[in-house]
Order: sequence, then C-alpha cells, then structure tokens
Amino acid sequence: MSADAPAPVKKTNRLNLDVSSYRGGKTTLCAGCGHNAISERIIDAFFEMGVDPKRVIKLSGIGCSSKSPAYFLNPSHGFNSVHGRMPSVATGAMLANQSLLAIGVSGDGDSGAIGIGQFVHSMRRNLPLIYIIEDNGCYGLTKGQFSPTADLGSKAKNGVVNDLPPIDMCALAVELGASFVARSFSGDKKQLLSILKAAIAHKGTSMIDVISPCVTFNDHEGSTKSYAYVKDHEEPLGEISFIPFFEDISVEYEPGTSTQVKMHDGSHLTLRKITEDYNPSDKITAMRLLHESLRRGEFATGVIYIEPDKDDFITTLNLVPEPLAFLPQDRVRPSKAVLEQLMDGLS
Amino acid sequence: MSADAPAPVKKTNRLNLDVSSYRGGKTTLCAGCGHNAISERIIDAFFEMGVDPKRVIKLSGIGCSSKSPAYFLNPSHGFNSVHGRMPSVATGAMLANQSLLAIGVSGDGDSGAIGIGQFVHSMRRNLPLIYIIEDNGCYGLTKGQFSPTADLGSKAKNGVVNDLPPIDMCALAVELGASFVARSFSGDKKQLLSILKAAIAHKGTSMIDVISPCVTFNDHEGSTKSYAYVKDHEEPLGEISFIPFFEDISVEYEPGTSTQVKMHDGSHLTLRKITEDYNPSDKITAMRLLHESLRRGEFATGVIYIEPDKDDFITTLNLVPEPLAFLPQDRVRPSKAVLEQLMDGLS
Amino acid sequence: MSSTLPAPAPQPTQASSSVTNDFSIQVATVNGSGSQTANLVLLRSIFQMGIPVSGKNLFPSNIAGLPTWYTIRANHRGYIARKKEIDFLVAMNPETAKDDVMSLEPGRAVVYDEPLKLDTLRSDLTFYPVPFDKIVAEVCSEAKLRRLVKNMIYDGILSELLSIDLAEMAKALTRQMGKKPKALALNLAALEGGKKYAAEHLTKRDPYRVAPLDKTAGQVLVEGNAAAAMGCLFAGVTVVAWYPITPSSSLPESLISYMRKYRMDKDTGKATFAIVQAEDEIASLGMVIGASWAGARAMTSTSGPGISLMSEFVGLAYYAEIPAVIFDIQRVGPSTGLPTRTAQGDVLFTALNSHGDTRHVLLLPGSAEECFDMSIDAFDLSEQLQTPVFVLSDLDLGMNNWMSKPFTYPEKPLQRGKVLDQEKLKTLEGWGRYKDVDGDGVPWRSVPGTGMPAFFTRGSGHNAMAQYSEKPDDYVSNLDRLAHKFDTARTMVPAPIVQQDAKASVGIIAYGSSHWAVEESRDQLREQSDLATSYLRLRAYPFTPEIDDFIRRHDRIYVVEQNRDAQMLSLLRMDSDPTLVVRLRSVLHYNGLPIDARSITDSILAQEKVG
Amino acid sequence: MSSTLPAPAPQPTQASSSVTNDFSIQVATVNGSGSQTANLVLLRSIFQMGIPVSGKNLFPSNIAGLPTWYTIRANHRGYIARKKEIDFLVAMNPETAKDDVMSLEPGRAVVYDEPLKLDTLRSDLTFYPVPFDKIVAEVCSEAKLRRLVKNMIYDGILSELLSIDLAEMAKALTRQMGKKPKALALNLAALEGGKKYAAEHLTKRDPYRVAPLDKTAGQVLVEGNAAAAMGCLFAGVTVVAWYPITPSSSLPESLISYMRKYRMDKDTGKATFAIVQAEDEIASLGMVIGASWAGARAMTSTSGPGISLMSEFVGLAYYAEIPAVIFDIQRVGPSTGLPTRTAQGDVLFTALNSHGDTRHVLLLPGSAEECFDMSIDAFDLSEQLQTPVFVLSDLDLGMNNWMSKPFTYPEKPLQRGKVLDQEKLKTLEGWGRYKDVDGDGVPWRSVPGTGMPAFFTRGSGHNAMAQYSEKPDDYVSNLDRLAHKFDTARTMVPAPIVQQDAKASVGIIAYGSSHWAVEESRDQLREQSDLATSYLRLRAYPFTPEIDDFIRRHDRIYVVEQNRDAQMLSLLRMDSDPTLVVRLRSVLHYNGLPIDARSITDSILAQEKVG
Ligand SMILES: Cc1ncc(C[n+]2csc(CCOP(=O)(O)OP(=O)(O)O)c2C)c(N)n1
Ligand SMILES: Cc1ncc(C[n+]2csc(CCOP(=O)(O)OP(=O)(O)O)c2C)c(N)n1
Ligand code: SF4
Ligand code: SF4
Ligand SMILES: [Mg+2]
Ligand SMILES: [Mg+2]
Repeated sequence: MSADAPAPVKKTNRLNLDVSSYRGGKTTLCAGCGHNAISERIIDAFFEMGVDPKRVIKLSGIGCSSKSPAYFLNPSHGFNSVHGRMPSVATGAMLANQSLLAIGVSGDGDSGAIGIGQFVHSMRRNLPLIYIIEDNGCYGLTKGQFSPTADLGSKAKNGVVNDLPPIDMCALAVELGASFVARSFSGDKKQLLSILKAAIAHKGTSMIDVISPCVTFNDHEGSTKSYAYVKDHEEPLGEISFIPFFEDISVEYEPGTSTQVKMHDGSHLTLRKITEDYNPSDKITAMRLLHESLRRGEFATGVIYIEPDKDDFITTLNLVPEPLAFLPQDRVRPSKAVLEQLMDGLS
Repeated sequence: MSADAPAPVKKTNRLNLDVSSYRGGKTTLCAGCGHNAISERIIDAFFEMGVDPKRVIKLSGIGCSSKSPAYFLNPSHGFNSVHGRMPSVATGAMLANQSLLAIGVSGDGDSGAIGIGQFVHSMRRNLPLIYIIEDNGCYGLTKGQFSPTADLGSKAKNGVVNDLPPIDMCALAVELGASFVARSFSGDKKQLLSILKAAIAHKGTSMIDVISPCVTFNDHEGSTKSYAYVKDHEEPLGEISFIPFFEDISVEYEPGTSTQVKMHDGSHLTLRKITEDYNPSDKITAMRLLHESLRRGEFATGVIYIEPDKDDFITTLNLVPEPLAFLPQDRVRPSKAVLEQLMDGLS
Repeated sequence: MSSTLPAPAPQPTQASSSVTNDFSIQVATVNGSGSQTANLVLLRSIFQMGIPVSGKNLFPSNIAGLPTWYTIRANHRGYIARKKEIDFLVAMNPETAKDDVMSLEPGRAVVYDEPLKLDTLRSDLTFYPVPFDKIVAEVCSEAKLRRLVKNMIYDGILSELLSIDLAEMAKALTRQMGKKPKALALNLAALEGGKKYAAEHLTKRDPYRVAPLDKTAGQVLVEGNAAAAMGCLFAGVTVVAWYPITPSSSLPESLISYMRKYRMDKDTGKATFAIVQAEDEIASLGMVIGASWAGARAMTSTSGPGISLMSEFVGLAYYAEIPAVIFDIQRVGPSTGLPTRTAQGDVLFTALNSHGDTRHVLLLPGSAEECFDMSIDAFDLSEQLQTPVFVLSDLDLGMNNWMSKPFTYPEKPLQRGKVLDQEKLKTLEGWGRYKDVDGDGVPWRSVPGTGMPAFFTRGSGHNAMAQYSEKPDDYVSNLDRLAHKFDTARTMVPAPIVQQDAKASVGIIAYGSSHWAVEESRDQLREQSDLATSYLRLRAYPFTPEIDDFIRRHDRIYVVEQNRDAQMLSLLRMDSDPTLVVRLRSVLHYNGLPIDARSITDSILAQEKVG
Repeated sequence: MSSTLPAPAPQPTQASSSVTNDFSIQVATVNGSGSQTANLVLLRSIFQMGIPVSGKNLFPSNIAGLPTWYTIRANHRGYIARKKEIDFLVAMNPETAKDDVMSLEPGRAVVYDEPLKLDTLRSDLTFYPVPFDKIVAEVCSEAKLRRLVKNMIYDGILSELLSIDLAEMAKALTRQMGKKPKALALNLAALEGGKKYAAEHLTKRDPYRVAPLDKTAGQVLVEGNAAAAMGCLFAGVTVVAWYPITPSSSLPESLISYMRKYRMDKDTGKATFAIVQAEDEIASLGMVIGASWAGARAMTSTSGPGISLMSEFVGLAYYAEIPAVIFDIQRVGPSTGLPTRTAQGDVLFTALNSHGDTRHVLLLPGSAEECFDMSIDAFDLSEQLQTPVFVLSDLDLGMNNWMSKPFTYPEKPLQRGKVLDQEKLKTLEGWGRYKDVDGDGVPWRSVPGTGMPAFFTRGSGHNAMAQYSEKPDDYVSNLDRLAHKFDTARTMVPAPIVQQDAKASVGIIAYGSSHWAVEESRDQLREQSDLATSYLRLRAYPFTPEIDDFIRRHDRIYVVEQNRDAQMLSLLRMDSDPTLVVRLRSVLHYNGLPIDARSITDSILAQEKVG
C-alpha cells in the first residue's frame, strides 16, 4: 500500500491491530493547533507500518509540542522530560534497550533555543531516533515569545519585533551528519505521512522539521509559520511515496521520473522529481537547496538529505545485540577471580 | 605597512606604545603549545593595529586555551568565566559598554562541546566580538580526552578511539550567520597575523578557528591536529594581506589577481588567489569549500566568509551611543511624574 | 498591611439575613474563553465601590480548553488572602460544574448556565439558572463574537444579584476597552442584558451583597510582577537578559513595555537599555554577569527550573564578586511539575545555591508595594555588596491582582557601591581588587573602560591582588573575607517587621505572600480562640539580630511557609542561637494554592492543644 | 581504621638519636617533569617493606611547568592522614626551593640539587647537596632522556640515606616499567647511581630511617577513584555517561579500562556496556536518567561544577522517581576556583539539590574500601528507592594512593528493586505507577520493552496512576509519599560506625576522607592531653537514629569537616532532635589541603579550654 491509498481503508494492520491501538489521550492543545495534525499523522504512520506500540517509546522536552506524545500511542511508554533535553534522555534509553523504537517530539524553542546543544550532538551521533520538531516559530506554551526559528522582522502580539535571522534546523542537521533530514508541513497529510513512514524504516537519526502553525500566537499576517503562508510558499521537492519492505513495490515503480532510495530494512522511498535534478544524498546540494529557498522566502519540503547506510550510534558503540538493561547478573558482574586478579595487581 | 613587513621593525605604534604594553603574564602552558604562538600573534596584531589596550576586554571559558588571555594584553581587563559560557559573558559586557573591543578565547571543547549552544546563538547575533577557538581536537586541561573536533578514528593515549565525525566550527559559523569566518594555524605567523588584524577592523563577530596542536596530548601520528599534519595538509586560500585604514593601501593593490574586501572601518583585506575563483562573500561557495577540503582531509585556511556591512547586535538593539554602564541617574531613572502616571493607571 | 486597617468589626454569620462585603465569588470557566475581561471588570467594580478586594486566578498549564477558576474575595476588614470557602459560584464550565457545586458549603449560592441543570444536584443551595446563549443572542448578532461576550453577561447578572453598581462596571469596562469602541459597545450591551435578565427573572434568595465603603480610596490594584518591573524601571536597570517561563515571564514582559515607553532617549529616540531574550537561563545569567562586570545594572528573572540551571554561574558570581539581580518567581517543583501552582519552595536552594561554600542574599517581598521597593533595594545591595541578590516572589504574589498603597518614588539616589575612580585610586596605597581596605569585607572594583587599573577576573584561585594563586592561605583569607562580607550584608538588608503583642507567649514568623493569611489568622486566633500572638515578618536573608530577639521573647514560635520541607525553619535552625531552636515549630501549606488564614489557624490551634 | 591497629607505642621525639618509621618526605618538583614514577617507586618500596605509608600529590591546575609537591608519610602506627610537618625534603624545584626550605621546622633534613646552594639558607637543618646533572650524565648517555631519569636518582639517594631496601625499589620500578625494558634498565641504573653517590659522598646526619615492619601484609595501595570504578564494574553498571573534570575524570577513565578488559562478551567480543563521553554534564545526567528509566544500571561521575549544571535533572529524577547514581568527587568551589584542591564542600548542595522541595540520599565513603563497597550500595539503593543517589568522595580520597584492605567480593546479588513483571502485575489489583502498595513509599515501576503496562512519565503533575493532574490533593499526597520514601531510605542506608569510649563526655562526628586524621587526632587527644573521645563516622544521609543517640550520650560534640560553612553540622541542626542542637560544635578545615590530625586536635583543645 502507498500513501496514496490512506489507512482508513484497512481495518487492521499486519499485527492485526486496529488504529485505536495507536491513538492517545484527548489533546489539551488549542483547537486547530498544527501539533494536533502531526499527532494524527504519527498515529497513521505507526499504524500503517504495523509497528508494535509496546516496542515504541515517546520522549519529549517541554512545550505545547512536547505535550503531544500524550496524545498518540497510548500503549507506549512516554517521557515528558525537561526543557531542551529530550535528546540526552532518548540517547540513554536507546543505549539501555536498542530493541526499542524511539520517537522524540520537540519544539523550535525546545530544540532551537535551550536545547540546541543537545540537538547538535544528537545529530552528530546518529542515534536511532525519529526526531520531530513541531516548528511554529514561537514559544507557544509560554504565550508566544519568539523562538530561534521565528522570521526576521516578524511582530509579536505585544509589538516586539524579532530582530534576529532564523536558524534553519534542517541545514544544521545536514551539516552535523544526521542521516535522514526532512521538512514538511502539519497540513500536508500525504507528504508528512510518507516521510514519517520512511523515518520509521530508517536506521539512524531521522530529523523532521514540521512547520506547525500556532493558531493562537503565530498565525498572523506575515508570519511565515502561519497556515496561510506555508500553503502558498512551500516548495515540495516533488511527490514522495514510501513503500514498506513488506509491500509490493512494483506498483509504485516509475523509472526515469524518480529517484529510489533503498532503506536499511529493504523498503523503498521514492522521490518523484518535478524540479531540476535533486539528489538527496549530496550534502552540498541539500545545503544549496535550503539556502536558496530561504532566500526566496520559501520552504523546500520533502526528504532533503538521506544516507541510509550510515552507522548508527548503537553500531558505533559495538554493543551486544541484547538490551543492556536486561542482561543477567552473570554477564554484568565479573567473577570473584577477576577481583582477586585486580587486588593482586595492587598489593 | 603590511603583514609582509612584520612589527619588530617599528619600535612604537601610532599610539606611541611599544609592544611591551601588549604583552601579558608568563605563560603556564606547555612549552611548544600552539596556544602560546597564538598569544604572540594576538600581541603583534593589537600592537600593529595600534589599539588602546585599555579599551580591550579579554574573555574566556575554561581550558588551557581559556587560560591564555592571562598571557597577552596585561593592561586590559580579563575574565576567565565558566566552561563554555564565554559568549554570554562577552555579550553582557558589550551591551554594557559598546565602546569596548572584546576578544574571546575559547577551545574546541569549550566551544564545541559544553559551549556549542552559546556558540550557535552568539554567531546568530553577530555581536562585536573577536571569537578565537584554539582548536587542538582534545581537552588539554583535563589531560587529552577527545573533543568534538577530534578526527574520526584517531586514538588517544589510553587506547580509546574516537568514533564520531568532527564538527566543523567554521561551517557552523557560516551557516549561522557570523559575518567574518576564518581558519588558520598557530604556526602560520604571517597568515594568522593578517587575519587577526582584519578581525580587529571588522564590525560584527569574527570567528577564527585556529588549529593549535596540543604537544602533550594530541601531537601524535595520524592526528590531523598535530603540527606535522597541519603543515602538510593546510590548503591556504591564497595569500592574505590586510591594510589598516590608516595606512597607504596603494602599495598592496594588485588588480586582477586579487579580491579586495573593504572593511567597515575603511581598511582593506586582500585575498590573492592561487586556486579557482574564490568568493568569500558567498555562503554556498564557503560551504562547498569547507566540505570538499574536509573530504580531502585538508584544512582550507584563510578568510572563508565575510560580510563586512552586516548589522551587529548593538545596532540591531538600537542602543544610545554612550555606554549603558555609565549613563547618569537622570537618564535611567524616570521622573516622579512618570510614577504618578503609572499609579493613576492602576487606581 | 492590616495593621494600617481600622479596628476589627464582628464578622457577620451565615445566620444573619444579609452578609455584606464579606464573601467570595468563584467563576468557573475554561481558559482561552476570554473570561479574563469579565473577571477583571467584576474585581475592579467592587474595588471602585470602596470595598477591599482581591482576585486569584487558578489556571491550568496549557493555553486553551482546560478548567480555570477565578476567585474574587470582597472583605470590609481588608482581608485579601485567599478564602478557603466559596460563597458565590458562577458555574460556566460543564466539565467541572458538578464538582464545583458539590464542594460548596450549605447555604451558598450558584449562578449557572441553564442547560447544565445543576439545581437538581443539591437542595441546600440557592440556584440561579441563566440561559446565557439566549441572552447573548439577543445582545450580539455576530455569532462568532458571542463566545467572548457571553462572559460579560454573568457580570450583569451579578451586578443585579450582589447589588454591584452597574455604572462602576461600565467604568471598569471602559478603562479596559476604551480603545476598541465596537467591542466596548457590545460588552456594555451584554452587561445590561445580564442585569436586565436578572432583574426580570431572578429573585434574590441568598444573603450576599456589596454596599459602598470607603476602604479603597487612594489604593491601586496591581500584579506583583508589574510592580517589580516598575521597580526595575526606577532602579535604572540598563541590561536585562531573560528566558520565558511561567510565572516569571510577565515581569520582563511588563518591563519591556515600561522601558519602551519611558526609557527611550528623548533626543535620539534610541534605547537607554538593552533587553535580550536569551537562548536559555544559563546564557541569561551569563549576560547579566558580563554586563555587571562591565559596570551596568543588570538583572534576570526566572522561576525554579531557571535557578537550577543558573547554579554554576551563581557560584562564580559569588566568588568573583560580581553583582547580579535575580528574580525567582517561585512555582512548585520540578520542571515538568505544576508551572501554574504557587509555592515558596526555593528558599534553601537559593540561599545556599551552587557547589562549594556559598551564601546568598535573599529579599522576600510580601506585597506588591514591596515588589516595587525591594527591586530597587536589590540593585543597590547587589552593587554595594558585589554579590548576587535573589528576589524571591511567587506565582500568587507575582501573577495575581493585589490591592496596594501607591508606590513611593525612591528618594535615595542609585547606590552604585565601591567602583574605583581616579580620586579613590589616589587615596588607596596600592589598589588590590580583593583587598579589604574598609574592614567590611567589600573590596573596591575596577570597571573596564574607566581607565582604572585592569585585573584578571577568576573564581577563588586568586589572592587579594587578584593574581592567580593556589596558596592555601590566600584561599582561606579570601573565603573568610567573603564570610565577613556576608555579615556586612546582615547590617544592610531590610529588617523584619515586628508586631509585638505584650501578652503573647506565642510568636509567628512568616514571609512573602503568606503575610496576608497570617494577618487574618492572627485575628481569628484572637477573636475566636482568644490566643494572642506576636508576629515577625521576615524580609530578607541573612537574618538580622531582631529575629533571635523575637524568638527569645516567646515560648513557642510558629514558622508559617508554603513548602513541604519547612525550608525557612531549616535556615533558622542553621543560623539561630542554638538554645532557641527548641522553640521553633512549623506551619506548612503546600498544595499549590495560595495559603489561606483558616489553614494556619487550625494548624496552630492543633499544635497548641498538644502543647 | 586504627581500631584494627596494635596498642599505641610511645612516639619517638626529635631528641632521640633515631626516628624510625615515623616521618614525612616531601618531594618538590615541577609537574610534567616525570617525577610521578620516582614518587610511586618511593611509596611502594616503603609499603613493600611493611611500613604503613600514604602518598599525597599536591598538584597545580595546569599540565606542565608549575610547582608540584608529593608528600609521603611513613608511620608504624598506621597513621595515613596528611602530616602537617615535613621531616625530609627533596628540593628539586628552583622556583620554590627557598620557600620550601624556610618553612621547615628545625632539625629536619634536605636533599637538594647542588647548584641551588640551599645550605646557605639555614644552619638548623641537615643539608645533603647532590649534583643531579653530573650523576645523570654518567648513567644516561641520551641527553633528552635525562630529564626523566633524573628523578630516579633521588630515589637512589633516599634509599641510602633512609635505608630503604634498594631491592624493593627495583621491584617497585619493575612492576611499573616491566613492559619497557629499555626504560627500566635506564631507571635502574639511575637508582643505583644515586645510591652509589650517596654512599660515597654523603654522611648520614639526620635521625630519619625506615626499618622493615609487618604492618602492610595483605594490604593494597589504591586510589579511591580506581576503587570506585571497580565497585561500578562489580555493581554491573551497563550505561555510563560522563564529562571530563578534575578530580573526577580518573574514575570513568579507570572504569573504561576495566570494562574493556572484563566486560566484553566472551563469544561475540562485543561490549556488555555503553560508555559515552557526553557533550556536558547536563547531557550526561540526561542519558543516565533515560537509561535508568529504560531499566539499565546507569551512572555518571563529576565534580561540583557538574553538580550545579545537573541540578534541574536531579529534581526531575527525584519527582519522577528514576534511579541515577551520581559520583561527586569534590573539589573547592567555584568553577574557576582551584580544581586541584580538596574539599567536602558539596554536602548541603547535594543533599538539597534542585529547586522545590527535594531531599537526596548521600553515601559518604571514608576509605578506598568504602569507595568500592558504596559504589555497589549506590546502585542497589538507587534502584530500590527509585531516586538519585550521590556518592560524595573528594580529591584527596579519589586521586591519592591509599593503603587498604583488599576489597571483598559482593555476595549479595544485584538489588534491582521493584520492577513490575507478569507475576507481580497479577498480584496487584490495578497497578499504578505511583501507588504506595507496600506502605514504604516506594511504588512499582514499569519498564519499557518488558510488555508491562505503559505510563507517561512526568514531574510532579500526576496522580497515583501517573495520569496528568493539577489537583491540590494529588500534589500533596505525592509529596507526602516522597517524604515517606525518604524515611524508608533512612532504614536502608549504611549505618554510622561508632567507637564509644565509656568515659568520654566529648564526641566527635566526622565523615569521608577526614576519618584518618580524626583517628590520629583521637590518639593525640588521649595521649597528649588525656582527653577521651567517642567517635561516630557518618556514612550516609538521611541520618539514622544512631546519630541522635550518640549526641545524647555526650555533652559536647565536635563535627569535623573540610568546608567553611560547617555544612554537615548544618544538616544535623536541621534534622536532629532540637534539644540536642546546643551540644553541636564545629571543627573546620578548608585551605584546600587534606585535613591533618594536628589541626583537629588543636581546634578541639582550644574549644575545650573555653569550655
Ligand atoms: C528550564 C526551563 N526554562 C523555561 C521553561 C518554560 N518553557 C516551557 S515551554 C517553553 C518553550 C516552548 O516552546 P517550543 O519548544 O517551541 O514549544 P511550543 O509550545 O511552541 O510547541 C518554555 C520557555 C521551562 N519549562 N524550563
Ligand atoms: C562545568 C565544567 N565541566 C568540566 C570542566 C573541566 N574542564 C576544564 S577545561 C575542559 C576542557 C577544555 O578543553 P578545550 O576547551 O578544548 O581547551 P584546551 O585545554 O584543549 O585548550 C574541561 C572539560 C569544567 N571546568 N567545568
Ligand atoms: S498555544 Fe499555539 S502551539 Fe500551543 S497549543 Fe495553542 S496553538 Fe498549539
Ligand atoms: S596540555 Fe596541550 S593544550 Fe594544554 S598547555 Fe599543554 S600542550 Fe597546550
Ligand atoms: Mg514552538
Ligand atoms: Mg582543546
């Protein structure tokens, strides 16, 4: 099945779970908040990919965005940590149990301001983590102050004007070595769903910056994070579709007009090109694309950079395949002989 | 005078100060440490530019590199702050008194690890600050652990191998909007001196990443931060020379073979090109250069990116020209009438 | 303080036919529904009628759609602490209406949205059903505006039921919406619509009413954070670095609007200040330290989580002796705790903040007026002592509306402390940054850009001349001088305010926003249990000698505070004369709501019984 | 502990012709000069001869070129605390030689580099000039190696002058350089060269000498940080996240080498552990919290500045009830203070760490052996209590070489605490993450990936079922349970060790590395001032009942600690029976050097005089 034929058609997925096993608690976010739409897509993606929710962990920092893990995947353990530190908590959890599938939800303030340090270093490590930034250019939960992704010159309700250029989280991620970098829009159901599904199949860090309008504080005229603006100014890299490894890919195959990226788990990501040759596996191309669309006041959306075979952090650390958390005592406490040997060395 | 005719020829500079007014305390760093060479160049640069040392403030974080401000410019106030936080302290000081000239010295651990968050945001603000990273790929002061600029695969004395790709501080700085980004080598007297002099003339943030071998912990075979390695692998962008505004520029003028950058204060930076057309004012070009030389295991040295007229943070904040620190009471405490007006509004 | 109020009059009891100017109103809505205007109009109109009043907003940690309660208390004796019992409920929120009604004491009154059918729930309450949608439809044609206007209707209803002068409501409304004539007209219509409906359809059956009084003349209504921001404005702050966090944000945000209005240079139109929203709290304090080091008056404002992050820098500022004014608008811990609930939980953490041996000056404002005054004190003390000063406010004091005397203009000029200049330099033979030339432990500082001798600023690795030193004796003498400086601070901080009752063997010690409940509780203790009490209100740390004296004068001391761990009591145990420690007892309130008098009274009486 | 030592023998006095096995040697060099090997050989050879010995390295905060002092103390009674007076000086550092010599007591001895001409400085010392360069030239042809070999020469000299068996030195040297035959040969030659020179040119004129004893049989020499690392190895730690900082780094770095040696999976050669050098301390603790939350045994190690940065996360872990083992190898504050000086200055800051109401478990190792044992206890307690546990060591204990009994293999299996599984789930009707089903305040936790019911982890904004709640009652009951859990901790932490002297009216309370100086001081007090003392050594916070009992049994209690602010005394004042507080007095040592017995003795005697 492809993103073109949306989930609802099927009643249950390959685990015979229906979509309700992927839903979460009732949202406490504002009606119309982009974050809610993203939660919906996350539910669809995990459902359609047939991921066992008990294998999933949901982590976040603090913010409206960081509240959202409570609104999807109820059967999964969740951790609403502290502001800007989701990446370190996710890192620890994955080191403890590599068999988990981690999705981290953060905000542009959470990741771009206080959390930029952990953002930088987690991108560098290529930890197995789906890292979603719900990007609304403001601090929603604290009532709309500018975040580091706010537009230069945009004006807040209290009349304060933002006088600093925005940080492009995608450009940073590419520069720092993330192996899957994408940008989408909370309102673009089809694209966001395909990207999320590809991210689930990806092995290392998938950093997805999702423009997600804050209808309460940052949906005003002239804000490039407003719903209206993004609708007009997004520049899709072309159609994206994703075929999980367990599905027949032939249907989607349209040679010539598309690049195919074979994912780590054997599934395929197809980018059907509309613009000039775009090669998502070249950093310089990715950077140029981001800089140029920024100059044009546009958002390039889609999968911007991908390096499917890059070693993830678990591989780099050469860990035993079993979860470290559950290793039995005899594998983690050396024998008495070892202690004696150590003592001899000191006597 | 140009960097080709080095300082010692002159006895005193335009302030009639001799070089001793620019020296610092006796170094406590290891003999042969790259950081010492950098201190020497800083002394020369401020002396040759005829900067009044009483106008200068020296700031740093913590590390061997961060100790070095004690070893130059004794007549200047210095602040050895906490690990990774030099940028915020420098920001506060410059906001308090914009008439000061701030030089911040940091290390690759200080700025690349714990301090990467403040690094990112200070680059973004384009604060008037000469930001020097004395880059040795390790934590010298804590005895040689890897820093985030350490080479992938390099081996520390205790046998631990670095398994993460290095962060390119110059690429980050360019991406984040620093208006003057350069790279040099502690051993390259002539180039480093010209770059420092240009930085002194520059208006916003000048970020200079200086490869500075740690002879005690990171000078071994195969370290790209070792003296030997850098000597072989640096790829200068071409000759650089700098002409302060108060000196006759005609002598240096060599049309055709060089780009001239007119600095904010009217002085000129000349890049004589040896390689293909290099345009230091284009971000994409700068990024490509950095990525490609990295791939080749080389360091591109010289001025990598420059945007001389970008507004600095003081301008952005629209501050009165006088130092805020010294404004008299009548300019900072509103009148009794104002208080009454405020009280009426509340009664 | 109520010490400035007239002698207590007997409290009216439920029995009596009418309860005038002594009851509480609770409006239960959902946040984001725009009830704020209606609630403020209600508050102000009662205030304008001369009745002492207070308003407390109990809001959730999200932006829209969750339950919010706004409680207004009117009290002729001037009690403005939270009242535990609700007398008059306005039930607008379907989600909580049932619980709200069930939790009332018998005899109370309820205005509710008719469709909720609350009257079936209990027979011992007075119910007033109101068809809000019907009324709103009549006064407001545009459907999408109705949600907002709806709230103004209950103001109209209450105007009729509680005899709140409609003219005062109109006046209060006008001052808020003056600039938006269309909205104003609409809301005025809603007000009248509500009043009209009540007059025609509801018959008054509850005892609560307001009657004009003269107890608010000359007073103002203000939030503590706004008061503190004004204090900073008049303290001549020049560099502000902050990071948003509830309940602190409204302090720097108010400050921004005041500064943009009153601190732009007349001639050039340029700013005589720099306000930076930093990337986090660590950077905020770093900027403050850098600015203070370079001679500016600098501050930051945050809440508990920010204090935790600032700890390393706080220690540096203490040892390097750099001024820094830090506002901590306290909320309950930890970071993903309840950001919209109040507490006094950072007392120990701020007093002892950072690793190593440290002690910090705390200022403890107990009123909006003190939020203003102590903001100015904070800058003076911080520069005079060359050390960080924490101003400990809290969510209740900072974000709620408080009745207050108008603030008095600071007559004392800015106290910039010992900043080295040419003359001073001459008088000192051989200046040293950390030399105690005056015997008060406070050295003379040289500021960059003044032409004064330079020095290299570091933590504790220095001698009196600010040269790097690892010598044990240099370290000890520096630490001892810092301790001595803290004793100097003891002589400079605001003294406690003592209300001594000659015949009292029981003393109460409290601080900050607990003050108002303590005042009321003391009246309750005296009038209802005739227990006489003396009262000492702490206003600062380090403790001044008055405190031990006060303890000495009483057999039992109750330390009242809003935290679980008796944090101020712990500091008192640490610092007081050891022989007095046995007299100290504790009254604790830590459920996240502002403390109320009844809880204090009950706790003290219970402990007094046990003896 | 000296309680395990034979009955005290009279101490030899300077007068007596010879002072055997009771003196201190100080080697003054510059760091980076490679003197470490020579000093360790000196230390080990004396140790191998059966004489109790300790070595303390007093080093600067840089890498090379600054003065360093290494002091070795040999003492037949087993006193291994720092000795204040230096008896035998080896002056190799021109920069400090003069001061070093001038600070000696009369009658002491000095070996010095001949060109320094120190003998002219004083006439009341015994001087031994040695032409090091001349000797080194003879034994080492390669000029560039001489700098390193030079140090071995003074070992040879001392072997002759102090009658230290050269064979033992050779043995000690071999065990260090065994793998580098060339270097070994060279250094052996230097040793002999030195001894030969001394034998031929120096005549013994000082009283100090060592003679074989049997007091070190079966003992080991080890650094506290290495001991703690071994503890973590045997505690079965699986996730380690750290950031380098002196004096902590050697703990994780020793751990890395042990883990790579003993914790690689036999069959696959893969790691049964993950050790991450994080970008900073905040990330380090974040990773530890994430790992513990996911069920791993996780730890970090740092020093004061790191603790400051971790404060926010510590509070989260306390409220969210997540295990975390945090080693704090204390140094003096603040961050740019003296990173290479020792202190016990983080006691209050760790016990009360983070904003809001918090209390943390502290373990206080007093010996290398306890560094090992308590590392294991820390993981057990942290998982059993589901809360952070701090292990407070310090630079002296962590980085210096200590004589110790060999460590005993842990018989008790890993205590993983209340981790929910299928059986348990059945027995609980309706599991709730924060339900106190066992009455000890410790709830059952569900770990992701185990198939157990999921929950959403947050700070304090939750009810017993881990659902989001802002209800006042939920908040209070959660806080009260956490307080109750801390009382449970009280029953589980290591009890203090008490040495009761029936006739003592004076008690001493101490902890951590102060222990050894206290042991010695008690002998001094008894023998020289015949003041009998009892002694309680604290080993953990929260305090157990034994402590109040101990205080009750004595009129005056001296709390000995290495900080300025009497931090443990403050905690005792906060937590003890108020009637006992008057008995508490303080003995403080905070000059950055390890505490010594004489300072304690003098301070106690002085206070006893005043009475
Ligand atoms: C240490 C700390 N500082 C500040 C805060 C207050 N705070 C909560 S959320 C937030 C910003 C949220 O912005 P963003 O991450 O963009 O999320 P959004 O609400 O916009 O979705 C801030 C500053 C906090 N919780 N902790
Ligand atoms: C908060 C904190 N963590 C750790 C340290 C210990 N520390 C001091 S310097 C340093 C790293 C220095 O590395 P770098 O910045 O590269 O400077 P270099 O010594 O290599 O010149 C560290 C980790 C500290 N001082 N403060
Ligand atoms: S405030 Fe903005 S970001 Fe937060 S929930 Fe509402 S719309 Fe979403
Ligand atoms: S350790 Fe390395 S960085 Fe530090 S002073 Fe020595 S050579 Fe320089
Ligand atoms: Mg946001
Ligand atoms: Mg470095």
